Amino acid sequence: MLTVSSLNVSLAGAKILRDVTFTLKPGATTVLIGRNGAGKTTLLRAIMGLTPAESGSAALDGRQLLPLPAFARAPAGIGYAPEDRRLIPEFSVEDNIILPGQALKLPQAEIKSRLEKVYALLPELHTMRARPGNGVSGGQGKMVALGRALMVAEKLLMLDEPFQGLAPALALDYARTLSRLRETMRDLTLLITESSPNLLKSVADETMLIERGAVTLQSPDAEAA
Amino acid sequence: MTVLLEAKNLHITFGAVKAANGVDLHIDEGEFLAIIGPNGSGKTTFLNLCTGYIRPSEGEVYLDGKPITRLPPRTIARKGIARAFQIPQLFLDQTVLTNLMLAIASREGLWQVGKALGRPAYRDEAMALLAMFNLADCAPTLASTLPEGRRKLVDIAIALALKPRLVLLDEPTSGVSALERFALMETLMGALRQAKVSALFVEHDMDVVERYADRVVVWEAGRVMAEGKPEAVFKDARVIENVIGVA
Amino acid sequence: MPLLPLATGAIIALVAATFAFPWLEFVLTLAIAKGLAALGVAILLRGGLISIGHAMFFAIGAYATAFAMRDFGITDVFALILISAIISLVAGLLIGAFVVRYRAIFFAMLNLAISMVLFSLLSKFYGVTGGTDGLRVGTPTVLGMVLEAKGFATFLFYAAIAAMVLAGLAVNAYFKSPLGEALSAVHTNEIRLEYLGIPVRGVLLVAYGLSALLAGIGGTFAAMTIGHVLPDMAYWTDSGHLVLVAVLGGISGIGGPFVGAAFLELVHTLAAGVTDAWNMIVGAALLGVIFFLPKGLIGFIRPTKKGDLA
Amino acid sequence: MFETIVPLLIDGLANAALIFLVAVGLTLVFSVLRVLNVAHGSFYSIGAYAAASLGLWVVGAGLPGWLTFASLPLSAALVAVIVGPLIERTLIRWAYGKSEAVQILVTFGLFLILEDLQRIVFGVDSFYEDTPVQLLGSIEIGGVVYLTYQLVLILLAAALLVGLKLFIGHTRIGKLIAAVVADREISQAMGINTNRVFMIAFSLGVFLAALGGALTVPQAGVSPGLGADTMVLAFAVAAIGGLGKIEGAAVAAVIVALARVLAIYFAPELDAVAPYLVMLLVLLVRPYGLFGSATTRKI
Amino acid sequence: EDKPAALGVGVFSFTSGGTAAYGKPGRDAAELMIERINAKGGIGGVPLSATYVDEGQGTEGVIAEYRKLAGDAATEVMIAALSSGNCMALAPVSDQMKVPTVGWNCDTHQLYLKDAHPYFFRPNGNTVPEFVAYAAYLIAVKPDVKRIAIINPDYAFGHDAAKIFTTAIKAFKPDVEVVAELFPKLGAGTYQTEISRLTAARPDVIFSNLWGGDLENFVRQASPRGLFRSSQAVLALGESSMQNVQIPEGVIVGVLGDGWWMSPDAAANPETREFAEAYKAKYGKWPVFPAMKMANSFLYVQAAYDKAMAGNGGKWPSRDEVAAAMKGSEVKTLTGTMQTRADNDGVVDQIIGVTAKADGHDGPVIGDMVRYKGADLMPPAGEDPIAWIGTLSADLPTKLPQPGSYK
Ligand SMILES: Nc1ncnc2c1ncn2[C@@H]1O[C@H](COP(=O)(O)OP(=O)(O)OP(=O)(O)O)[C@@H](O)[C@H]1O
Ligand SMILES: Nc1ncnc2c1ncn2[C@@H]1O[C@H](COP(=O)(O)OP(=O)(O)OP(=O)(O)O)[C@@H](O)[C@H]1O
Ligand SMILES: [Mg+2]
Ligand SMILES: [Mg+2]
Repeated sequence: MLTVSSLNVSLAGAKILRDVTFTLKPGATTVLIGRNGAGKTTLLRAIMGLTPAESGSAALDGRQLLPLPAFARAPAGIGYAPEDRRLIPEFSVEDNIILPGQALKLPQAEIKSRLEKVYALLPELHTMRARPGNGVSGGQGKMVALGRALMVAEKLLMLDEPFQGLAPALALDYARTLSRLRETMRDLTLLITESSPNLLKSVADETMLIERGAVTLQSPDAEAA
Repeated sequence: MTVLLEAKNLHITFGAVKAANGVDLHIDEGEFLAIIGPNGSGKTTFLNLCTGYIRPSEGEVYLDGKPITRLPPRTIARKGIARAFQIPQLFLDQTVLTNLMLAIASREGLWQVGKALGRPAYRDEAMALLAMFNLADCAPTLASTLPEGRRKLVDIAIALALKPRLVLLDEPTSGVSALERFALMETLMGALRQAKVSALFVEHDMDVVERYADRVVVWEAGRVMAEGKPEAVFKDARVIENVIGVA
Repeated sequence: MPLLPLATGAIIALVAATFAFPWLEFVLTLAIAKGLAALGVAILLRGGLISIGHAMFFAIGAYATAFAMRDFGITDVFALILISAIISLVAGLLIGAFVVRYRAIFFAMLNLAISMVLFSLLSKFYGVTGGTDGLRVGTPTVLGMVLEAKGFATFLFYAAIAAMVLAGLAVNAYFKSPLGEALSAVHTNEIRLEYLGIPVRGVLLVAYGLSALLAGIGGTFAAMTIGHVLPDMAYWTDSGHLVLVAVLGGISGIGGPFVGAAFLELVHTLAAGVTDAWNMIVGAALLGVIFFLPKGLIGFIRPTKKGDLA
Repeated sequence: MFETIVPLLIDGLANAALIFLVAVGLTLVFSVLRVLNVAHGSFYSIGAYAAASLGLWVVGAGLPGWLTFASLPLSAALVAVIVGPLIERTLIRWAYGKSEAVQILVTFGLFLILEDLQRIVFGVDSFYEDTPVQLLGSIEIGGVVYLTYQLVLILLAAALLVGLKLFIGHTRIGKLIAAVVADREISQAMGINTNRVFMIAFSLGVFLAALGGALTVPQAGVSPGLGADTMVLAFAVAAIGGLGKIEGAAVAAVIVALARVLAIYFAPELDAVAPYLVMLLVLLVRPYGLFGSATTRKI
Repeated sequence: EDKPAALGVGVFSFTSGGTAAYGKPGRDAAELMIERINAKGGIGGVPLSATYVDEGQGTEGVIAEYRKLAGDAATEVMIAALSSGNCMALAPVSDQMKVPTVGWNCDTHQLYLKDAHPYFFRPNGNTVPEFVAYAAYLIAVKPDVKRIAIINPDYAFGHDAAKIFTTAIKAFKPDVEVVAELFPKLGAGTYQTEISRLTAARPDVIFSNLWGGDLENFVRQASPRGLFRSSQAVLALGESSMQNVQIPEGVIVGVLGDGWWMSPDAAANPETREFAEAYKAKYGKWPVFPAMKMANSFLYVQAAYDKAMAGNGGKWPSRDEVAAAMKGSEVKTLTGTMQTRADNDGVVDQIIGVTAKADGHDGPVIGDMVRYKGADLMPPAGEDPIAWIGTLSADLPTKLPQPGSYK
């Protein structure tokens, strides 16, 4: 399970995260709510090692993450879908999805079976698997990013504003997908940032509020807005 | 009501995808037109076609009845069509203030030798706009350091700074937190109404659409699937199934 | 603004130095000439464009002077400067019209290619250009006065300083103008510029023409100081040195390129007496500056501003 | 007619082989690191010096002559292993993601330093070690005597081209490299050790450059100032082929080489200009080079 | 004036770049000469102290260096430069700064063509006699020559030589045709294509004034491809590379002047022998002709000072007095005499021969030598040289001394 304690991040001299401290229940889905600029993305990036932390620590199952290089997150079983999708434009959708698998030198068979899982979970990906990464729309991209994260997410899955830009129908699909995901992978821990919480009611076990870089824990039924 | 912008039978395909497949659409003077539709149905592509970023393989776009289909974006912009983007387009290593002042200056054309961009007239107008979206505190920061949501606002402010006749807004509220969404729309729409600017906005938040759109156009696979007043359209079964979804 | 006293101080220092060491007069005139060209390069760097070919305009200005003297018997220094300025400006606009369609590495490469074409032609057409031996440039007259060589050198030194000041003021105003700001904007988001109704290529063409003009004027001064023009003036390593000079000094302001040029010329002359490995010294200095003084040498005396590298 | 066509083609291809070897390294490094390495030419000449020295040592030590063949790739490998990681870790890595200006300047500074270093280490005399050429002897084709070595080079370059294509296009490493090329940050997040990828790619580039230099030694020797000229030529070829495009570099090398050979045969005064004229013409028609393509920004 | 502590000399040569292979011997010779002169008490009791300038840094830097040195009163005389380009550039500067300057190697005939340079002296002769001499020698040994091919470096020196050589050949034998004329750029490195081109042209004679590293590369690449077997080669600067690269026997080579340290006259001069031995001991090679040219230039300077001091009653001469002493001087050198004309251009003999082996000497030598009187091949001052060559009579080669006559 993920434990973050007194994490501080500054960017360009400005303090972005202040003593962020929380623990994610294993197998639970935690939603991180906050207005724009609150620090959601920065928090996830810091955990991923993409933004350097000033002080503090983040540990997954007791294993310290911050000292590790960024590329050591995936092998540790952390899947990450950034808010701005970040697909490899010239790779096909499928190649995008299996990329982490290849990076981790997973055996072909393993990659294959995980890919099947992903397609089972997100059928629409299967239909556009041959399209180039820059050939999918904003919303479709979100789906691909989720699939790619699932490739390696054995312990922790972090989604940055997954619903942003999703058409309501698709957003509902997506929410359902997440619930299904939790059926299939019970011990997977989810951390989802969101600026519009209403869609997440269905999936959230825990809600955290982040304001100007400070996190406050909330009870499941807390009213975010 | 006079027709401002009109698209006739637009077609464009990307590889296998028909991103525009016979689009017919018009927007009247002073109208607020909302476009909704599934992801990948071609909404952004339509905006690209209207602004000359890409050219249709077939069909025409008319402004005031004159074709603008093959004009470059800058010429169309000069004709009074401004755009805010789904992915904000800012001058990342300049300050937010400069971003806006450039937009303002561009109205008078840049070929003004010896005059500074930072002259009071421009500065004041820019600050006023920023204040409107309560971004005043961001004025001196570099655009690159803004969070997603704020970038979105600045992008919209830039579009308004051009004093257009028509703004095209690509998902103005996406990435803007629910907590701020309506506040944003209030200020935005208020400003547009007051300046008598027509608006076409792509939106996924049905509450927003319901509250601010005079008319809704529903996109599906590169063409208009349904059209009408929000309350009417939202009752359409196909729309509910494909776009709004059932919880 | 606080820069004014700094600038005047620097100029006074320049003049004083030449009284202490007369031979500096030559070196510094040359430094200013290079500085003008480097300033041109710095303008393009504003727009995120790096040209590894700008020595070509330096050479164009220089050869224009040489030809004007040899083939058209024009000897007046001001006439020569004017002619070279016009020719390099025209050349800049012509070549610019072609290269502003390109960005990043391709822009760099294309400038490189064109400058190398010029270099090869200058070295090849022995009959016209004197081949790799180059052409001699006599001592021009000043408003009809025939100065003897030493006197003219001194005159040229002060003329160069005047040119430097004028260029500095002009470019400064340009950077502050909407056009100048738009140039920096090209760097980060052309699409947005287009959607503001601004013709990106137009913005770049102005910048390119201006930079060519400055480089050309630098070339004339160099030609008249050295008394000789050579194809090497257009060789790619010289273009590299121009960029080097700009960044060495700092591209955020107008002072940088001149500081950089002075530094380079001094290192060159001082090192050359002691060792042949002056290139190594310059190279090391460059790396040092890039790593430890992202604002360039000028950063010693000036607070950071946007547009600084890295 | 025939008696000019044949030498024309052979000379063209022989030239192309050498040009390709330099350009492909440059283009490869660029495609991965997105850094235009101005010091590339220096690695070329360092490779040449290394090969010459090693060859001379082999001969001097009275070892069998055929060993000099081995000494060519070996010296290139040595240079790559020693210089590659060192420079990548210290200078190049620092320049990643910086503006083109900074990158070009960092490598330009490196270039200046390396040029003088070579002069200090190897002096100003030209080195020469042509045992391989002697061992292979010469053959007469169409009335012109050629070094068998020249023909061997052609085959070698061809083999290298195929090898590289397979490596990049069809191996796991190749895929990872492609991913890193497209988006460093996300590649890390997906578990790719980008630093390793960079170092491999850069060292491979150094190796190719050094190999090019090493292979010229037997037929051309090496003297000071080789680096600078080689550099521009590599630039031109890489740009013509489309930066980062290996097959592009190959085609471009052939075009440029033929252009030069034609010039030497029919219009000697155009010899030096030829590569750049070709470059201008090509880029006029295809702004991103023969095999290059613009990346459209999604908005 | 009273004597300074030291006589400052600016010495310019190529010590970097491919050209250094030729320029370094010049510099080495300068150092050795200074040692030797200072060992004998310097010039008029004043020791020489040299500042060396690398011409490899490009003409611009060279001029800067020259101005800097000239601006410093301690530097009283310059020995500059190796390259014709630099001499052309420095001559006007010398007029300006009024420093007596000795062009120790550069030999373009254009130097004094347009304007006079009162302070610039070039006592080692110019391109016209040098390459007319080769034409004469070639006709003498190969009267039936029909097809000639030329491969010269792509700058003034190469182009001038080509024009002079062909004009002279045609004057001597009008039916000669030039079947190929190539000008690879300086430091080209590889010449494989050029070699194919030359072979394909099937010339009787291949003339080249490539030099330094270029010459060495050309020879190394051409020999295995049989170029020197199929055609008679003329390598004008061959002697300067004979010790670095194996030039096949029978190739026509020379020293652009009389600077062949083993020539009969030179051998007869004990000083030359000493110098050569000392040079070999110090640098491991025998002094090639650029070394001799440099050495001779120092003797030229020394002579000028002696003459000047003799003229003004032993007082230390001013720069002007030294320049005046150089005017029209005739100086005995290690290898012959340097005759300075009124226009400050020099007249020296031309030694040409073919590569050969000599027992008792380690390394190649020049055989079948001829020594042409400089004056016989030198166009009169003020006359257009090329036109003058055109007027040479076809039987001149037969009137001149014959190959092998110089023993
Ligand atoms: N590179 C940077 N340099 C300086 N400040 C930065 C940088 N990136 C982000 N910031 C600042 O950090 C704060 C948090 O940004 P972050 O992107 O984490 O917010 P967020 O909660 O993800 O907002 P949004 O919901 O809009 O994505 C913002 O105030 C932003 O200005
Ligand atoms: N440059 C492009 N190259 C290839 N395919 C493209 C390109 N741009 C758009 N497409 C395709 O065209 C279709 C429409 O894309 P568009 O961005 O217009 O969708 P959208 O309606 O804006 O979706 P969203 O609401 O998610 O933004 C998508 O399927 C997308 O894959
Ligand atoms: Mg965010
Ligand atoms: Mg869209």
